Amino acid sequence: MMEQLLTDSLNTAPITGMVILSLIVVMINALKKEPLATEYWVSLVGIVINIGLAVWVFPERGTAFSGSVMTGGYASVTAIIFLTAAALTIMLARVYIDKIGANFGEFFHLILFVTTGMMSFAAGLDLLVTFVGLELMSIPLYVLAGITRRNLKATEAALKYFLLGAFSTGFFVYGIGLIYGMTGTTKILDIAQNINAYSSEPLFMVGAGLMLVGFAFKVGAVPFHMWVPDVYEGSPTMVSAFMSTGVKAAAFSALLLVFTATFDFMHSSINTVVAVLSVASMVIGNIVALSQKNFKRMLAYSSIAHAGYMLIGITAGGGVSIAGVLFYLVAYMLTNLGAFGIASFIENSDQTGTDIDDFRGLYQRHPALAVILGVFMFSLIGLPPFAGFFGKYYIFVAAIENGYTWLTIVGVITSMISVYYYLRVVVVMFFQPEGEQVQTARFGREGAFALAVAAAGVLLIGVFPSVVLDWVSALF
Amino acid sequence: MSSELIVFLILAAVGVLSGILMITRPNPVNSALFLILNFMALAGLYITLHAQFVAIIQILVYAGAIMVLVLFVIMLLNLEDEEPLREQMSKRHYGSLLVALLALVLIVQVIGWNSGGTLETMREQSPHALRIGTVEHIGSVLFTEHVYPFELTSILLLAAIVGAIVMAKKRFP
Amino acid sequence: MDFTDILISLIKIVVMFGVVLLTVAELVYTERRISAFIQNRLGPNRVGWKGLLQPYADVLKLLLKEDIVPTAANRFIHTLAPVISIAVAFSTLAVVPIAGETIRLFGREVQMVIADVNIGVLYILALTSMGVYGLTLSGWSSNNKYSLLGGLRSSAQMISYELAMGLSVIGVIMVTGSLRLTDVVAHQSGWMWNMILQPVGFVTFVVAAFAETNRAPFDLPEAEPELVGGYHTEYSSFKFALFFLAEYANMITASAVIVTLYLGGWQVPYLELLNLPVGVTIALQILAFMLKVAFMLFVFQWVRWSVPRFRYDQLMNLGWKVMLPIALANVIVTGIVMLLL
Amino acid sequence: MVPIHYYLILSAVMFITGVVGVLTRRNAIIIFMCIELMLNSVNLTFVAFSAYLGNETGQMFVFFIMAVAAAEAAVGLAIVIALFRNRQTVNINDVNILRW
Repeated sequence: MMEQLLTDSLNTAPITGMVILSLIVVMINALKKEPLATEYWVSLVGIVINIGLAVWVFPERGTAFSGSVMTGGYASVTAIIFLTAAALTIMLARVYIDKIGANFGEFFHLILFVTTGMMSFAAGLDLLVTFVGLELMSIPLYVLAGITRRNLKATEAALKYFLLGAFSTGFFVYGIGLIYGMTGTTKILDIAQNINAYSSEPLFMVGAGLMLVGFAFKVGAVPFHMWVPDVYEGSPTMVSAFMSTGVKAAAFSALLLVFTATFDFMHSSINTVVAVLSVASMVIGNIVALSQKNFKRMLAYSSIAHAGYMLIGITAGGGVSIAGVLFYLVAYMLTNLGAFGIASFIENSDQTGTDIDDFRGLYQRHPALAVILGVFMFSLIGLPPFAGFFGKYYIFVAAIENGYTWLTIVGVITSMISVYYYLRVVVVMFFQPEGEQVQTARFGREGAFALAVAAAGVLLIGVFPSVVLDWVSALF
Repeated sequence: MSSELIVFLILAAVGVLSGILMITRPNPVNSALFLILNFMALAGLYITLHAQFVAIIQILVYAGAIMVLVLFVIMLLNLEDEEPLREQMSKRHYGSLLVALLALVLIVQVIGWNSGGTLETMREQSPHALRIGTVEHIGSVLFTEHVYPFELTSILLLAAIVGAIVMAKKRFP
Repeated sequence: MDFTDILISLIKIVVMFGVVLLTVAELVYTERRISAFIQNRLGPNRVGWKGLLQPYADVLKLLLKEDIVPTAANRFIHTLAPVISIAVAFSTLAVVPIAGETIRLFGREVQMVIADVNIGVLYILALTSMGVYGLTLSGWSSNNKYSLLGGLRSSAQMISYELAMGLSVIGVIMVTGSLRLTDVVAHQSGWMWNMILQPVGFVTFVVAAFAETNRAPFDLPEAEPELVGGYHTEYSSFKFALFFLAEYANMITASAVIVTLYLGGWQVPYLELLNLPVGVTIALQILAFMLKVAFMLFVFQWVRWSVPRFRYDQLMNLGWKVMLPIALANVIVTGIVMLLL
Repeated sequence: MVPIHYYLILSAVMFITGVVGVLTRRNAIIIFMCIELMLNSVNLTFVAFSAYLGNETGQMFVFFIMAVAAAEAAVGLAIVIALFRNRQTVNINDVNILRW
């Protein structure tokens, strides 16, 4: 019994490690008076160690804790994605949280808790674990969204995110309830074995649909997207960055695990629903983004659109598109963290100054930042040789192979629309004169390093896409 | 009608009525009280399903802790009545009501007239129902088969404590 | 469940009610006499022999007063609140066993407990957590700022101390291995009272019980120097009498629960060695139970008139920073000791 | 015996009551209570299935939902208090700096 527990804990080492790390950081914060440096360094080093652990347990493919969690393989890959996002977030946020007055240890605790939740969410083979992981991811995020408590926008964003998030949780668990009732189990693998028998049950399909609502809410797909712009705009910028990359990655990883990899809803009605969600997200996200004046809000609509692209991969199904979606997640994570990071550098201390007009003349003031942001914008459009191009490419290829050519066409057309608003940022940065109120970017050494890592990642993945693709394709 | 059915119908009526009253009362405290009544009715329903441990925990956690917290906050903020629902009804509200009614009809149809499916095999409670509701059985399963989500929940509660303090503490840097 | 069962349950309930009501009356009397003794006064000594009938005179006076409901009050909740308080106070006693042997009544073996449920400990905790509503709602419905403050204080206080209370009880459950109160008492035969096995848990439980019954030094919800009368400022006549009754009934309930969980309940050490007839055994057990409860009641009154009231922040600090960690540590230590033994 | 359909329909009715409440009410705390009602109706579904299937996983799930609801209550009410300190209101119609 004890040996079994120990083996299982070792096989799920990244998650166990994150739990221990978050407890250590909470204790450090509780035991000492003045905040900052220690928590930051302990969190960062701990996350890096956990990335190492995730690589270490990669070969241990299987399940642990009586089939509740997945170990190794897919779980390791997703864990590395989330941990990288967390590490880059806290590095980019080092100076930022000081600027906006959220510089207390709890910021790091909450980021660590969220990361733990993401990893469990994406590795849960029992819907029970999926659910608890989802909540462990969401609840600290509600707080992070409003961590600058005296800022009106931030508290409003927190309230909206909380109310709508809890609302969607209700649908999610109701779906699980109906699935449990029809199958008598919550273990995903057991359900997957008899999936053909179950999918003729109307209540089972209703349950799956309700779960899909919960997932669609978390990834921010239309028509469950209404929280995304408000929350991304209102929350502290680096929190929005973490939401748009980490949370989206976690939700998509779990969606892949539950729906594509195991339930295999190919050619079922659920698939049509996902396709509709995907088209709606691409169209509405890209078109509304055209008229946005605020950079964060624009990125919010862009993230809705990108959720649409990734949903194409979910619709197509099969190993190729899973690899494509994972690739897309890595590319999008690096790009978007960088873009939000630059916005956080030039932001004012009262969390204003992220309008697109505030980027005017950035090239004159900080040429390096402007060039890097340009790289990110091109990657978001999906131009070669940047990472975003291959993300879209693999997903579109997988869709065409599975007979979803029309989805690909919609995807390409909406990508063309998106060129306008991404390029507008580039034009404003490079060709428009500075405004009267010049904001100096503040980022510090860690921020510069993290930004360099993100930019280098975007370029390297763009030039050598096969490295990442081989890595994720090895899973299937 | 069997006595079980009568008990069920009474509890169900209390549950539904208190739910409807909960969402229509303008005063938040009245709403909270009807919600507590609803929780009591649910606890009764759990007893009819032989889930005694769930029933008592329902009262202990929901009625005894969560709702006290909600009432505490309502009183602390000294919230006033919302304007009556009738006066603030807009098209959007009627729309949502319509959608909800439609969903209800759909669900009732799926559940009620879905003959031949798995549901048809569930005419009666399982003979195991009495055994699985006890504290002993639930405890042993919780700490063996479901130990992982259990430990994860403890982290979740810690995160919630940290989060609540961050948001609500008065003097904070 | 036939008619005889119902009849037996009814008899038990009626007897319990009668005993508790009588005890409450005399409890008020002893409280006043003890306070007088501690403060070097005489106390009530005119109505009846040594003033024993004083509480009845008081009740009569209360009932003859006018029942006032403030105009701005929420009439329904204002009436409901004292009813909740009293109902909770009485129904907790339903699971407390008062003797170990069974007696024959109408041809059945009757246990000396109203309802021997297998989750008795949880039942007590659940009802305790319900008790807070009486106070909170009375405070809110009176539409009076002092009442509201009293109600707010009571809800915060009772939630805070419920945690310590529940965690202390877990120690007892771990030692006993059952949630059934008859098992808890049966397990404490001889001198193996839980007070000796669980000394830390006993202390935290008693302190939490003081807070849960809103008795001094934790009587902040009705602290008269600051809040006029706290949550029952706007109550008069019969409703006030109900609150009064509920407070003392709560004391009796708390004492009975403490005795059951920690002081061996009806256990009289080594009674079984004497081979007494069943009737005498039962009588002795009930007597032992009542004496233990009476002792606890005396402790309640003794503390009230000896220890000054806490300040509100002290109360919260005590609850969260002292009681909760101690109770948690108690659970862990109990677990480790049980693992090693 | 009561067939399981009755329990399921009851829980669906209560769930939709909660949904309607969330969509129509404007007081943040009442919306939160409506969400609690939704979660509770889900609990009823789980317990009913658990009893009729003779399988304990459903009741297990209920405990986790309760723990999650408690955590949500703590965090949510803290957020409401923080908002109230800034705006002196919890009416979500008045909370409109960001477009809703």
